[in-house]
Amino acid sequence: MRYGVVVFPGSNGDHDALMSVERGLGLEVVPIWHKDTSVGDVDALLVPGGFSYGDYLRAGAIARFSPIMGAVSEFAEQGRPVLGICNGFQILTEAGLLPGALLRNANLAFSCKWVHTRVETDRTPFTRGIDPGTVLRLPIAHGEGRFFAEPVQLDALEANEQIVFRYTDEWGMESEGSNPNGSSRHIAGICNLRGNVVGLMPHPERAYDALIGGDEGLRVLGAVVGHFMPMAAV
Amino acid sequence: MTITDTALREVALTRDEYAQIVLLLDREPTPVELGMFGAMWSEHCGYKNSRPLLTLFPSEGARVLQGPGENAGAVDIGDGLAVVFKIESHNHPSAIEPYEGAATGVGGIVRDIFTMGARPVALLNSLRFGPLSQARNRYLFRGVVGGIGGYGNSLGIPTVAGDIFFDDSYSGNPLVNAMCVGIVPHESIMRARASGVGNLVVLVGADTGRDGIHGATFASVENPEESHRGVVQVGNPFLEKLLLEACLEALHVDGVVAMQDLGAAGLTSSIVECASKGGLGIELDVARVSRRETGMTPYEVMLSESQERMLIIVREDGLPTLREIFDRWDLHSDVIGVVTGDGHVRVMDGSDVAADVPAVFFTDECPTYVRDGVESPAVIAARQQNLNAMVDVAPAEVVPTLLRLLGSHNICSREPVVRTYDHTILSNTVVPPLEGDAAVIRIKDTSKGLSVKTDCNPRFVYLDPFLGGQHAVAEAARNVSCTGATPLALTNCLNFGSPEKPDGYYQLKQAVAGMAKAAEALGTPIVSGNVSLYNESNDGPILPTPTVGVVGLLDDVQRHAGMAPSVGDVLYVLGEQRATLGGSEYLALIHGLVAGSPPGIDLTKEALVQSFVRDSIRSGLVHAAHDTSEGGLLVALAEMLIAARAGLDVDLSRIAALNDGRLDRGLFGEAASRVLVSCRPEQARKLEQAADEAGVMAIRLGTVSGTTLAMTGIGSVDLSALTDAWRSGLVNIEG
Amino acid sequence: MTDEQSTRNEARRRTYLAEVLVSLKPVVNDPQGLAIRDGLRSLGYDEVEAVRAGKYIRVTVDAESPEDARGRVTRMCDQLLSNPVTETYEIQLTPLADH
Amino acid sequence: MTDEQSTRNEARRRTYLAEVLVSLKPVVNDPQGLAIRDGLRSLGYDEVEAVRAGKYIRVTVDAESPEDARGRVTRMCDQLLSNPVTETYEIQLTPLADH
Ligand SMILES: Nc1ncnc2c1ncn2[C@@H]1O[C@H](COP(=O)(O)OP(=O)(O)O)[C@@H](O)[C@H]1O
Ligand SMILES: [Mg+2]
Repeated sequence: MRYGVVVFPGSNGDHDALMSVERGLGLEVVPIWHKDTSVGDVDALLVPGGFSYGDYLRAGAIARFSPIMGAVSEFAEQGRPVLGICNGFQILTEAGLLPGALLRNANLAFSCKWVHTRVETDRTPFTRGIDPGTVLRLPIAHGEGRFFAEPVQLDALEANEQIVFRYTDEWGMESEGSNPNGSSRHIAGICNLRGNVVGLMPHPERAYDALIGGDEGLRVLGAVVGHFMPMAAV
Repeated sequence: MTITDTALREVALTRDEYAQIVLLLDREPTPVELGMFGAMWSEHCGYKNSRPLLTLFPSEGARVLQGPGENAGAVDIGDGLAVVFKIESHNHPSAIEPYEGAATGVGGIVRDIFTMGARPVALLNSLRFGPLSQARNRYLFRGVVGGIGGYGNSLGIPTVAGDIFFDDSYSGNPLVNAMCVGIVPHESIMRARASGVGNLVVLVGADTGRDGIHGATFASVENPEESHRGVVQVGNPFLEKLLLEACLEALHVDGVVAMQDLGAAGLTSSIVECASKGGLGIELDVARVSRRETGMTPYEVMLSESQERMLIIVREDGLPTLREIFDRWDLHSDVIGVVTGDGHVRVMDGSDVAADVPAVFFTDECPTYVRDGVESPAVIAARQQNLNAMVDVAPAEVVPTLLRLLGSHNICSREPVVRTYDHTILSNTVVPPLEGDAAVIRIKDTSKGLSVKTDCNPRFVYLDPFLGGQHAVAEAARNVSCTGATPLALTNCLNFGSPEKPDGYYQLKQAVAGMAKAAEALGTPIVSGNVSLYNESNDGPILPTPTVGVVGLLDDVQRHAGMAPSVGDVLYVLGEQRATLGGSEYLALIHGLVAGSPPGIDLTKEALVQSFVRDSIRSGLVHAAHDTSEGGLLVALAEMLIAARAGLDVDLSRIAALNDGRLDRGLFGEAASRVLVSCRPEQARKLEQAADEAGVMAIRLGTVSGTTLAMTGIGSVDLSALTDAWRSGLVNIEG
Repeated sequence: MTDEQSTRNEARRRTYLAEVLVSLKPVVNDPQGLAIRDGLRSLGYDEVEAVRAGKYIRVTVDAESPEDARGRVTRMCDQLLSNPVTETYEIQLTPLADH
Repeated sequence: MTDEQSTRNEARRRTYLAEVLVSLKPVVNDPQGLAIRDGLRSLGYDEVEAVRAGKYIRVTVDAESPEDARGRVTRMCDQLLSNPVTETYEIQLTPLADH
């Protein structure tokens, strides 16, 4: 299988995304330029982190209108796997491919540290094969990661099994102090109704090697391989 | 001569200097020329006071590929790669507008690195503020930290190390020094030397506005708040990111012969540097410069310090490819001029000549001043103060004193600052900030790693500039050695008060001499640097602060050390066992004194201890190391235990005995050449033997275990109390 | 369009300043507003009851009439300048110089 | 102050909404405004001539009179809400409910 990484002006997580897929997973991966109008021949899309268009106005607000976004939406509508990380998550919410919004962290400060996130569902291509309840240690690095949706919508997200990751402590508990940005209901990542589009604030693509602090991000990035397995088997 | 004093003050030139300009030109300068001379002959660009002193620095070495004189230094790290690095100040702009001042400081140093063709891989920052008890200092602190993070995070370059220090003298005159480290294959190193008559001069990046006009001169006068107040520069990290990517591509275009960023003194400085380094001339037309504002004069265009701009010199046949790259990144590329053979910098405004001056007049003819320095009697008196007369700390006071030191702003955890800096981006960070004495990053596609740190204890420099200069170099290098890396080379930023005052000049001269001596002794050439003088406010000059940045190399990045021992490890203190209270944090915090002679430093011993620590880390004997700096042995020990989340039973009587029986000196006194290390218990004998063979004194402190620090005959304290004290220092800096 | 018509249209064209005020919806937490409120109170402004922080965007547009200008800026707000999930907006229009 | 006086004063007290519009000074570089302008133009809004980005802060204060309210908010602006080095501000005042 082959990953595509969408590169916007101001993206800065593209390097890590490419490296983690290529070196961490040993999979093929290609960058996709924001001015292109086709995603080309790829099986999964990764929208990386960074400060697309400087994050001016609102994170992701300007990037969602890039020429490539039409193709990204189409890819998503076909039910194919799309993963938005950090700024990529913000872009996907701005584009309406994911519900809710990401607001300034509750403490108003950028925050870079390793956190724990609990996998809530294995129904998405990026959590396939990971037992719900599994705790992954991943870094965060953002200033606008407070997930917001109105209470009714949050209830719907829960009911529809759209919450994919929650911030917890290392034992998987949503304890006081384990929510790094004030997100509603500790939400770290969600998916669309269909489950093929996933967004999360933590950075699996920066956790692909024990030497740099951890490799548990590979489980998220690699889960999608299993997604294609049945096809490969046919 | 018709020139008025006001006109001269505007460009910060003296009447003598003006006379010299007239003599050189054999006529009066035009207004644009005068502005250009003012900028180029400022301390900031021309190094009028520091140039003669800087020749003292050793700048050569087997690995040095590029020493001072280019945008940054370059050092060979094997595998065909070079590390490119430099530190630079943005003190004056940060005093006016802390967020933007610090942000544009980061932007400027990053441009210096990619101008050399290197991809930036790490940022560091060295900060100095007045006490946070004052609202203005809190405002500056928050703004500066915000700006550093804001710009660096957005660019996607990890901020991995630095240092922060507080002292009254920085109230109203904070120091913001930013360092950037990049990596480049040898053959891609780019220089800022114009070549090829007829080649085109292309300006790329941001539009030019009236930002920061007179920034260079403004950095060279006292009390900037009251004198020149140019328009505050606002940085655009988004644009810089595009510029960075586009320039690193442009580098490979056949026909690109030079790159030069636009920093202080904007277009003026870039054009002059490129022309004079290449021994050629440049003719440019200001009318071709894209503007952000209407009605700008040639003077304003030539002196604008608008950020995120770059000058590229390219052969005509390379232009289309170059343009294609910048178009793809949505950046404009304006051909503004051409390289000429007459050695003149000629500024046209359409068909009018606004300036026409041989480039070397701006550079080689810049006057230099060698002054007489005299040490301040007050400093001599402070240094000579007899500290032996002081009452020793009572055993019962040791724990409360330790807790106070751990919570003091100069010692406490930098976590609240470091959290706001992205240190994980680029997926190279092996030892992140707070987890080691210096940061370690890996170099992808090799087995190697780099270790980086900035340091300077300004109190030592104040009390004894020659000794303090040596300490700055030794401490920075020691921190790097504590990760297992071999210090390769240095960069430095000389932050001082006015050199026109005899005691200020004395400090500068002596500190430079001390740094040179230590750099020589430790085999670490100084390959780049920056000078920031006139750091004075109404309350007087800052403490002299020659910040040193060190880059070290790990051949095998897997074999590195952090500062956290494991439970069960045996702790040792290595090297110098006699400490000094002079200039210590203990003396300042507990006794309110900045006095005494700073610790002596035996550079041979320093080199020995550092190499022993490195070797022991490489051989796997030592797996955690931490040098003892502000707060002395006990603070360093506590910091290691906090990192280990474990306690220790220790008998410190031998330490006290080695310090004439004084507890204060033994536990809180400071020393060079002293490092705490930990090793597995089964290797303890081996480490002791190795130390013995190397001639390094090693005192066994005990085994890491439990949750209290228990000191025989002194008392004990819970790890949680130590941790809380250390963690709380910079939390909740409000108002 | 004839030349005459185009001249007439041109004559009516003007530049307008649209001041766009973007606010967070009441249901959205506003830590920044709270921080400003606390900051003001700690400076002694006890009379401050509440603070909400939003964005102020000045857009200078070329349009045929005030209605045209408002229509255009409204579309800009819906499309880009505000996020309907979390924000509301208000537009204040002022005609500037004639063309 | 007698009780009666204090009651009279109380009676005059009101809550005011001060809408503070903070702008960057015209000569200060505004990367955010430039990015929004370019964003709008790339969406086809060629009629956009310029965009400047600023802050919109809604402060609800308790004051004795409109003048009193304006005076207080002006001081807040000078002290905290705006940065005199780079910004200017404007205050729009609306009386809210009586006390
Ligand atoms: N401004 C800063 N930015 C990033 N890291 C910092 C900064 N200041 C300190 N640090 C980090 O905090 C740790 C402790 O630094 P410091 O107190 O300077 O140590 P030492 O006293 O050993 O020199 C180091 O890892 C250092 O790199
Ligand atoms: Mg250290």
